[in-house]
Amino acid sequence: MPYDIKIDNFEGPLDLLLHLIRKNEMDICDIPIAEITGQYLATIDAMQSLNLDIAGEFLLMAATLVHIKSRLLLPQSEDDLIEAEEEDPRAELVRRLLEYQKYKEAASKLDSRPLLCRDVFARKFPSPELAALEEDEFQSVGLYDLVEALRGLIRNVPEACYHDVTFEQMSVTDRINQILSQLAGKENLPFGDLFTPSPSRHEIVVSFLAMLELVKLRMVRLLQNARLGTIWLFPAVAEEHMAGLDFDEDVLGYD
Amino acid sequence: MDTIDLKPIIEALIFVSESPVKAEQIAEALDVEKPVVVPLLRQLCSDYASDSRGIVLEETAGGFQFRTRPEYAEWVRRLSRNKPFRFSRAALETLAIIAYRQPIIRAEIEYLRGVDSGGVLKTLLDKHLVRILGKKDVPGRPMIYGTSRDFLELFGLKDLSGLPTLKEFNELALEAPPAGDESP
Amino acid sequence: MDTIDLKPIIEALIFVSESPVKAEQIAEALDVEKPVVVPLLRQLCSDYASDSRGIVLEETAGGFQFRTRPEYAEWVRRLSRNKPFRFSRAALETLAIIAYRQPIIRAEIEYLRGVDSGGVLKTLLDKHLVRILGKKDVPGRPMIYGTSRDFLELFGLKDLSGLPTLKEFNELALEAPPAGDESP
Repeated sequence: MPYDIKIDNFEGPLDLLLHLIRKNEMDICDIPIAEITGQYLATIDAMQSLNLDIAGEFLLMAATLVHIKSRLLLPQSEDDLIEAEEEDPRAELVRRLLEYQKYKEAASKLDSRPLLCRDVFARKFPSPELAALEEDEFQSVGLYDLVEALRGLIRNVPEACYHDVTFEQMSVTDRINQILSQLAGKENLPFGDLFTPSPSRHEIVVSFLAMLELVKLRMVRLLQNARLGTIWLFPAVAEEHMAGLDFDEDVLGYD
Repeated sequence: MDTIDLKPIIEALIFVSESPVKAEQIAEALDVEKPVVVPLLRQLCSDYASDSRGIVLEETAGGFQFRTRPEYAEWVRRLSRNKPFRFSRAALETLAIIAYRQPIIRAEIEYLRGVDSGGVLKTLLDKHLVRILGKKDVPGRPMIYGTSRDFLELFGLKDLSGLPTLKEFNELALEAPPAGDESP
Repeated sequence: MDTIDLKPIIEALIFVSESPVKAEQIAEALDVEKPVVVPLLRQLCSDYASDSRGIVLEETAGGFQFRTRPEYAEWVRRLSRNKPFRFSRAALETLAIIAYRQPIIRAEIEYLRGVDSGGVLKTLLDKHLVRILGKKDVPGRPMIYGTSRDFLELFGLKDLSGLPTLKEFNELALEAPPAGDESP
């Protein structure tokens, strides 16, 4: 092997580049591009031969390095010579490396602080004195909590499966019509039955919106006997009325 | 190890324990015999017994536990009463539904949550996070709810379009969580 | 009321609280002005600063909280049989970037780290260390992120100004990333 390569867990291409620069004691502002490109590509090869998953970002950086290298090798045209101000092809990369190095260092400084629950401990439980006063209360609230609360309402839907990358983009309107036909002739339907065995996130969200829309239009009633229990759909309109209805995008205001 | 150093460690151990700690447990954690620990516990008790302290070390239920001095119970209650409003799950859920589905009537909120939401709605109205937009033109003329200006202020939003969508979250969630993260 | 009596009450109030207590909250509970409380809080801090104590009174996340002395972490873990948690490097890097560059959008984080950061962001949001500040007024309306109060509390920071100074590795003028950076 031409290079002595130790495969660490690199956080990304910038992390790997910084590692190589440090190992070779290179000047970060004057990187020998040919040398670093060789080592970078060799490391990626080694990672691949170890069957490590190479993220796309690593390959993109490889392409960038090769591109910079080729630009440096090209003879400079007269125009370039006149325009001596032209930026070094490495400049952008150097800036990113310096910036990344700064935050990497800041991260390790943060990690060296006495962390709560790791190095220092506080009373993180209701004191007996106050136990009776605070029950069923939420820690703090932010926008994220709000969305999570909404997500919580659909969380009992089976976890989505992502193996199928090419899922069908279905519209809310399509879904409403599908749900109505699924409901036709039934007394009720569990929410979970609206889905294929391994639904995509998109399908879940669209179905949820469709369900809300049906509730808003008072065509369906949703009932649940316990929090996080099964949600049941009940047709709220007599069937003869439902059959004649057809929704289009304009009515609902969805794209 | 010098026994003089053990007292602050014992203090720390009792402080973080959720329930009263037995002398035996402390001895085991410190890898010493119980007779080493007991006199130190007595000393700690008397250190805290002074009137100038707000906390006492009490022997209760066979173990040791810090408690606030009983005389201060009223102050403790006053502090917890003055605490900023904290959301219950029910309140947060209801607020989320109203925020995302407004204008909305109570019956719709209750369909979605599957439980009676009158009480929570009242709390949210009292806290001025939710307001009445009007009455719906259907039999019974139910009230229509929406979020208020205070709601926007609380969440630091300029307007309702600043609310994150479920779609944006699902995009974040699509990524697998990073390996090896074990933070609390 | 004599101010001499207030110190132990303040001690009790801080002790009983689960999260850091602000001087304002204490003043309100005690029905006194904040300037009465502040010097007493300082005194309490120095009372606890002695080596012979296992607990310290720390100012963190804008309030005051009792914490065990860092030197005793190992003993506390032995008693509670807790394994020390470890942050993944991805989580730490992302947190550092958000802490120093907030308000920041995901694209900027990913430009700085050079890798997709959706999964880490989701984890940090789940752990309440990062919060959504709103949406940026640019096409696509991306969400803006910042650190939370829990972040300050976890890292024992009084406020964001307590963050360690960033070490500049070079005087090179750093240009803003293409995503349109507006951080301080």
